[in-house]
Amino acid sequence: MKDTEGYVTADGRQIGGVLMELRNITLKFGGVTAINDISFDIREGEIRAIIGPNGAGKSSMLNVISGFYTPTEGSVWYKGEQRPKMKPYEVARMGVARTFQNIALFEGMTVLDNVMTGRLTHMNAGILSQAIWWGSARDEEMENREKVERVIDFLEIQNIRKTPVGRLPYGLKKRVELARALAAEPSILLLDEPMAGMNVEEKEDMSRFILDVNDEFGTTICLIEHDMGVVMDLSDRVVVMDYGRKIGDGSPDEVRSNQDVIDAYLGVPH
Amino acid sequence: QELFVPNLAYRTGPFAATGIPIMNGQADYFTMLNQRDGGIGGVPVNAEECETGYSTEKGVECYEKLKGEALVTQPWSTGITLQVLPKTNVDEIPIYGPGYGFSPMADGTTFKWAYNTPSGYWDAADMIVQYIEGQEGDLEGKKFAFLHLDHPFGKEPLPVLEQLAEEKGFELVPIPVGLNEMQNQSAQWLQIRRERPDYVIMWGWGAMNAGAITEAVKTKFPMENFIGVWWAGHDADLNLVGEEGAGYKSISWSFPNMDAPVMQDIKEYVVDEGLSQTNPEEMEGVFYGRGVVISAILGEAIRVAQDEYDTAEITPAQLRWGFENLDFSEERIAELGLDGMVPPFQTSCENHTGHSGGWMLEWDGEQFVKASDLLRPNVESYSDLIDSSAAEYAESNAPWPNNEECAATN
Amino acid sequence: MLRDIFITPFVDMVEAPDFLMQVLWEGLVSGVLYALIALGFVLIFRSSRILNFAQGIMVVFAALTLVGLHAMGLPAWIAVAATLAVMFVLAVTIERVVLRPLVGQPDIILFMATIGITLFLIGLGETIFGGENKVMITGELGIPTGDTVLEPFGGLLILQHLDITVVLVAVALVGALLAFLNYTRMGRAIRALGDDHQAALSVGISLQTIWVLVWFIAGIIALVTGIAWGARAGVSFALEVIAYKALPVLMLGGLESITGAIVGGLMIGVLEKIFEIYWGQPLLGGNTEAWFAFVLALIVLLFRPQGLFGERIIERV
Amino acid sequence: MLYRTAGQFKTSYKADQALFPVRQDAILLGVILAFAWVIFPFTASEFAFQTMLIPVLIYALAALGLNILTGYAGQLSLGTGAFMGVGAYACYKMVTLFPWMNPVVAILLSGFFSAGVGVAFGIPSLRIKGFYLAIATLAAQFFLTWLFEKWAWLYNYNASGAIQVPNIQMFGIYVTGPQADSIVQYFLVLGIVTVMTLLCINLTRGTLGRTWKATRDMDIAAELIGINLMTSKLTAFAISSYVVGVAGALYVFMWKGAAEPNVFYIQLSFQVLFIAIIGGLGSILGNFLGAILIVGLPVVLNLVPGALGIPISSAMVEHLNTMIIGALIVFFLIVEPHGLARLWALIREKLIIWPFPH
Amino acid sequence: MLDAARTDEALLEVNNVEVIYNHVILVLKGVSLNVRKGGITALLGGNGAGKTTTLKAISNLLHSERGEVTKGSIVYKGERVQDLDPSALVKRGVIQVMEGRHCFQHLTVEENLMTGAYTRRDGRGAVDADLEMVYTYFPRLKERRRSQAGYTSGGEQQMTAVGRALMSRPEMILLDEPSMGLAPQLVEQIFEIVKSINENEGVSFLLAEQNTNVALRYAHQGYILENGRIVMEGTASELRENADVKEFYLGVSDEGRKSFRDVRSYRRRKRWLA
Ligand SMILES: Nc1ncnc2c1ncn2[C@@H]1O[C@H](COP(=O)(O)OP(=O)(O)OP(=O)(O)O)[C@@H](O)[C@H]1O
Ligand SMILES: Nc1ncnc2c1ncn2[C@@H]1O[C@H](COP(=O)(O)OP(=O)(O)OP(=O)(O)O)[C@@H](O)[C@H]1O
Ligand SMILES: [Mg+2]
Ligand SMILES: [Mg+2]
Repeated sequence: MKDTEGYVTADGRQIGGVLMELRNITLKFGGVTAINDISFDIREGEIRAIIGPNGAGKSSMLNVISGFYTPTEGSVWYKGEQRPKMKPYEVARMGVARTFQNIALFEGMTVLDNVMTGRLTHMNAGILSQAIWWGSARDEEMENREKVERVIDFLEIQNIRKTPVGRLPYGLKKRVELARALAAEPSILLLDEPMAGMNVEEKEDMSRFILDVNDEFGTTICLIEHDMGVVMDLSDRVVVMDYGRKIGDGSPDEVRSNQDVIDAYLGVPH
Repeated sequence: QELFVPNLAYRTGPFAATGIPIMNGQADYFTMLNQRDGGIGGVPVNAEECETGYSTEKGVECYEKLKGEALVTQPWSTGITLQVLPKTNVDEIPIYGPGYGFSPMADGTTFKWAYNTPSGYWDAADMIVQYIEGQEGDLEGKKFAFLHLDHPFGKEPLPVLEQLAEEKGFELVPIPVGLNEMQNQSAQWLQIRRERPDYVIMWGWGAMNAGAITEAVKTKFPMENFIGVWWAGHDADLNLVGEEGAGYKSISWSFPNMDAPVMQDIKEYVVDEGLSQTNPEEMEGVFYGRGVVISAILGEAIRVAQDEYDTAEITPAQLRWGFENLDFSEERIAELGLDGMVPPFQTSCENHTGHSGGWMLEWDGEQFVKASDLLRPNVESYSDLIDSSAAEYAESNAPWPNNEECAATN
Repeated sequence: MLRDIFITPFVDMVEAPDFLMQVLWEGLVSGVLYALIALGFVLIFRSSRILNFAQGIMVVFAALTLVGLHAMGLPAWIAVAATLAVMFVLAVTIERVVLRPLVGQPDIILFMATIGITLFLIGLGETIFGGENKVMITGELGIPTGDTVLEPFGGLLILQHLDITVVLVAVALVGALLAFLNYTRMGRAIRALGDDHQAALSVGISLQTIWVLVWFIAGIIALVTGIAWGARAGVSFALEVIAYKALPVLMLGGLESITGAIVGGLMIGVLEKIFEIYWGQPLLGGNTEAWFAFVLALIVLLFRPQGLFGERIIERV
Repeated sequence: MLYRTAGQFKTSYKADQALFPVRQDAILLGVILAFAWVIFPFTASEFAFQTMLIPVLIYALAALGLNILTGYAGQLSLGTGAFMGVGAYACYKMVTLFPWMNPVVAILLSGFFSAGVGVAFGIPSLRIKGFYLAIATLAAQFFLTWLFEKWAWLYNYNASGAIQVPNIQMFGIYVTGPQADSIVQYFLVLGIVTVMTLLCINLTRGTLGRTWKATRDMDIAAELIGINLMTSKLTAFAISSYVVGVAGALYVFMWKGAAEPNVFYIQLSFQVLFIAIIGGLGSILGNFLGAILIVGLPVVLNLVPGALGIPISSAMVEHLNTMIIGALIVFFLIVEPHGLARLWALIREKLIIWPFPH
Repeated sequence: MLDAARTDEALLEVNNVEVIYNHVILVLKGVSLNVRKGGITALLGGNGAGKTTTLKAISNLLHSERGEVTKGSIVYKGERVQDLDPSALVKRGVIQVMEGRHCFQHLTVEENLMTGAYTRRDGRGAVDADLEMVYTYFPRLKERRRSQAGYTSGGEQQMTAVGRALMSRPEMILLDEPSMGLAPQLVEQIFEIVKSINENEGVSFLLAEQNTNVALRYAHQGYILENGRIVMEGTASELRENADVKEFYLGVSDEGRKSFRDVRSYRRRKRWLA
């Protein structure tokens, strides 16, 4: 279904055209081949999942998308044109935000500051004006603070606004990380195991956030997750990787019934 | 009531090795005076020390702390001297920097409050060259390596040496030693070996001397052609190499003479009384003796001032006059019991150094012995230099008060 | 000008090969001496990511203790043993009083703490031993003095027996350390510790034992270094500045690597001498040794950010 | 109940981002400023000015500069001393080349030279990290001080080989050189330090500050969320070196009055690093607390035996001092590795919840 | 048959322990629990409940995080252990697998596993045997044995961490979130491994888990921890049946498991908080 006008999901959401496309990506580290000639696309407004056994190359794939790894072969296409070799921060400024598998928050800063960093790509007041805390810098600060506060409310972390993230428990850190990514108002959001280390209750919250983000802001989401329940319920389409190869791609149901996938990953059919 | 002459001592830090014997000598002399004749003019001397560890900041701290009561400032490090020097005109306390500090201080007209009696670095440079000339006759085409600490102190004599090189036609090769390389001078001595100089003149300080002397021995440089300034004439440094150092020379305006009455008195009244921190070996050394001489000069200045203003408790300003009217004649030296320990000299309003001259000391393997008669610097040859750099200093520190009364006398 | 830079120096080298050899030898020796100090740093850094600035003062302290004890009448070798005992006590105290409470703190904090230790030891040392310059008991320890004079190319090459000994000792020391780190259980534990205190604790590696051990070994190295340097220029607190010389050596070789320390030491020792003699003194007014090592290390790091033999810095997300 | 923050509600983000959201902090600061501007100057003795007030302020400023680089942007620097030197020499050249130049202006301008040098030596930080980066700054340290020795033009070829601060007037009052009064210099220093501190506070709490902290805490993540590490690090180097340079100029012009190259040796760098770390990396207040401890304390300690009339040689006092300072550094690191500032913060937290233990 | 393996004597007793971080943050407000010899005890609870803290309190890893046990006692085999240093505890057979895959980045996977055997004195042979055992449990590790742990995937690091603990042949393992970041069948696998070790070698487990589902299937005892307090305890089966546990931890309510798509944003308060 490589048409440009997209498709309609089971629950009737209209999915747009191809937003990002990965063509024949291969990624090698010395001997290891982390990704082996993989192609797939991500569409406007859809929730795309990547699953696969440990060490399959999922995180590496996200790193390729966000420009942290440059693929040994293959190309990344964004909004219809091929993306030149970019530094990660340039990619981020093009509207790609992400969270990390091993939480990568700025431990020394408060939750608020962490989320504010998400907005740095939108802030550009001059040093002087910042130094005297007047004019553009100050207004900018206020606007962005308001935007951030909206995200904070949205993720229900108001009460820890001023706590240094170093002190937060794992689960909350994950949420703060999501907040930071959302604050950037990305056009595509990459989530690496957002629900690892959470109990059902928290997973439910997290799912709710992801869904809301998706349909309130229409943000395209690409997530990696090991909890099949979550993946199957949330995602519109799923890519399955194993040993760096793509062994399946399609709607949850298609994937669920794909024999290779069952053997390599799911084990007992869910 | 007492005469308060504090000393900005440095018994700690990288230069402590040279500091300690001098400080002991200085302290013991005054203790001796207090013990023997109850001080000077009947008033006991308080020679309290304020430790600087040779650091400028501590030095200034001490200066500020003491300047209230102090009769004199003995800054000891060039750095401290340079910082305190401009303040003296305001605070009106004489600076006493025997044989160190800033050579142009000789010009009393400009440096009203500063004294570097009995001899300055430029004198030293001149005397060393004189001595060599005495040995070699003509210096034309000779080559001298000038091994010096890479630091204002080390560069001090350069102007005079360069001037002399001009006149006498010898070649001067300056070789700097970094403050952090003092321990390991192989590079410098390799250069010396390459340059093959006839003589090595050393402006060394602290750990640098030991380093240089050991390297000289290693590289088999003829010791008798190796001459240091007076701060490079410390027995302990030579003890490192002992016999192998025999022949090494150091110019000096002081000489340790254990037979001199003053030393006897110190032994009797201080050391034997257990009032001293020194030890017999150290006492026989050059630096201890020099400490004694330094205090003796200071004491004399006080006495002169007391006589002039006939009051026992003098003021800094009066002491200044005392410094300015020192007369270390042979007789006076004998009276003070300093026989053979310091050359005769005189200070005056415009001559704050005295240019006493000095002896070339030589290490004979166990100790330093006099290797020459009294050498006298011919100051005329660089008096212009003194005036010009003094003037330059005054000018860069304008407004700078000159000492008018002396300007009048000459 | 260009001529002085690109041609004259090499002409000089060729014209006086014996002198060049002397330069190389001197460079080699100082290189080894630098390496000795660096070794102390490496070991401790490996086990705890602490850049132990106190190594410099430990050298002075060890040397002074040795000389002091001997002056008190102990026979040379007994004095050595006693000094080692002192260094052990020092190691234990430091571990107990300083390191243990600071487990898991940021590198810079621990670095800072070692500077605190340095100050403390300076004060303590000066109180106990006083500031005078002491003579190292080279003869009593039976360290050969004197020299051998060779005449290569009809020139002159002086080899100090002392220097030769130092080189040999250093080589032996390095060999021993390498063996210790790579072929013992302790060795692995030490590396593990450096990576992750918490995890190391959780698998039952005892910081206490290992830290005392490495600090003690560092103490031994300090003593050797102290004897070597002391024999050259006497023992005084001025010796403490040599710690700075170790830093570029470390960075050049790689903070975790024994091999790096020795290779880095030699490189710096030799190159800085050559540069000083053939370029520094003629063209730059001399004393370039003050900075050459650092600039050299900097240039190398630009190409290998972890130093020549250092562990690759792992960057993952 | 001193520190009752409850009941102080913020109704706007503006209010929340005001310099001192908590009233008590503002009051406390007011008191401190009153002391600094009014009480001290009119009660302090010459000794106090020269050995405590002025140096503490200057060192605090230097530490502040370093803290921006090391504490906020996480780039370890051991070259502070040399950068201070650059500031000092630049200032010296300016006032001697252009005698008409207003000294304060000169001091502020001299910062730009050190900023330039700082950036130059900061470039390696794009590749080199952690302790390895220290080498870059060490190279700066040793190369620059060597240059101060060798490049006679810097000290106008004068015989002493050191720089001497000339007497310069401002509005008919001597502000530098031996003729200047300590109190005048104190007020000048205080003024400059106050303003600089204010600017730095703003920078560190704003966009730039966040960029730096992000770079410090996790540079990879920072880059992945859109921070350009190069600009982040280089601005840190530039601004830090600027502040340090100004501090250096003050150090010589408003305090020492003369300086040989070796006052800018690495010992100075460490001195400043002490202050920054003991005070607390990543804190502004810390620099002042640290300076008081590291600069002020030894002076006091020196006075103690005399004051108590303990018969103890000044050399011994010095030894003990060194030991005590060393021990104190370790002690404070153990009590609170994040420095005096954090210690204060903790006390504050306790005050807030006081009288309840948690 | 499970009950045959375990006795009712308590191997580890934690008596109303209180933990404070940085002198101000009170995290554990009197936690008491005990682990039966040869039993598998699950410690459940939401984020920030204090599971990790509890485990660290037991294995004495707190003080390097500036946290301290201010009240209560921890008794292992009748011996008060809270003042021992961690290594001493490991020697007594208690080892912790830390949350969030703390591997030795620069050591290879195999070296990492070997450090696990650091405190063992029973000879190379035995150790190698166990190494093989670990590899049979986690084939993936065997493939990556030569690569530096820092460069392995999240899951691979998790496996390394667990494997490392097994290498020390402990009597009791504190597992902090073993299933985190593991693929589904691996999760099952890990718990199978836990189970077999528990049965075959009689090793007791205290595991902090978010994945209540699996945890309660394998555990014998269970404790539920919520912001620093034990709010519920009992045998696994009891807990599985509890309505609240069902709703909040198992995600199944009376009308069976509901899809994550239609979770209600409003939910009734937990009874024990009421
Ligand atoms: N920088 C690197 N250097 C060397 N090997 C790497 C690097 N990054 C990843 N790998 C290898 O590539 C493979 C894929 O790693 P990746 O992190 O993408 O796995 P994953 O799919 O995220 O697994 P998990 O679900 O456990 O996180 C792994 O075997 C890993 O060891
Ligand atoms: N080093 C620390 N300093 C201050 N507070 C801390 C620290 N570590 C943890 N905390 C606090 O202790 C509480 C419990 O943390 P802990 O990690 O034990 O929870 P947890 O049950 O393990 O959560 P998770 O399941 O997310 O790991 C959290 O609220 C956290 O804020
Ligand atoms: Mg992954
Ligand atoms: Mg946890």
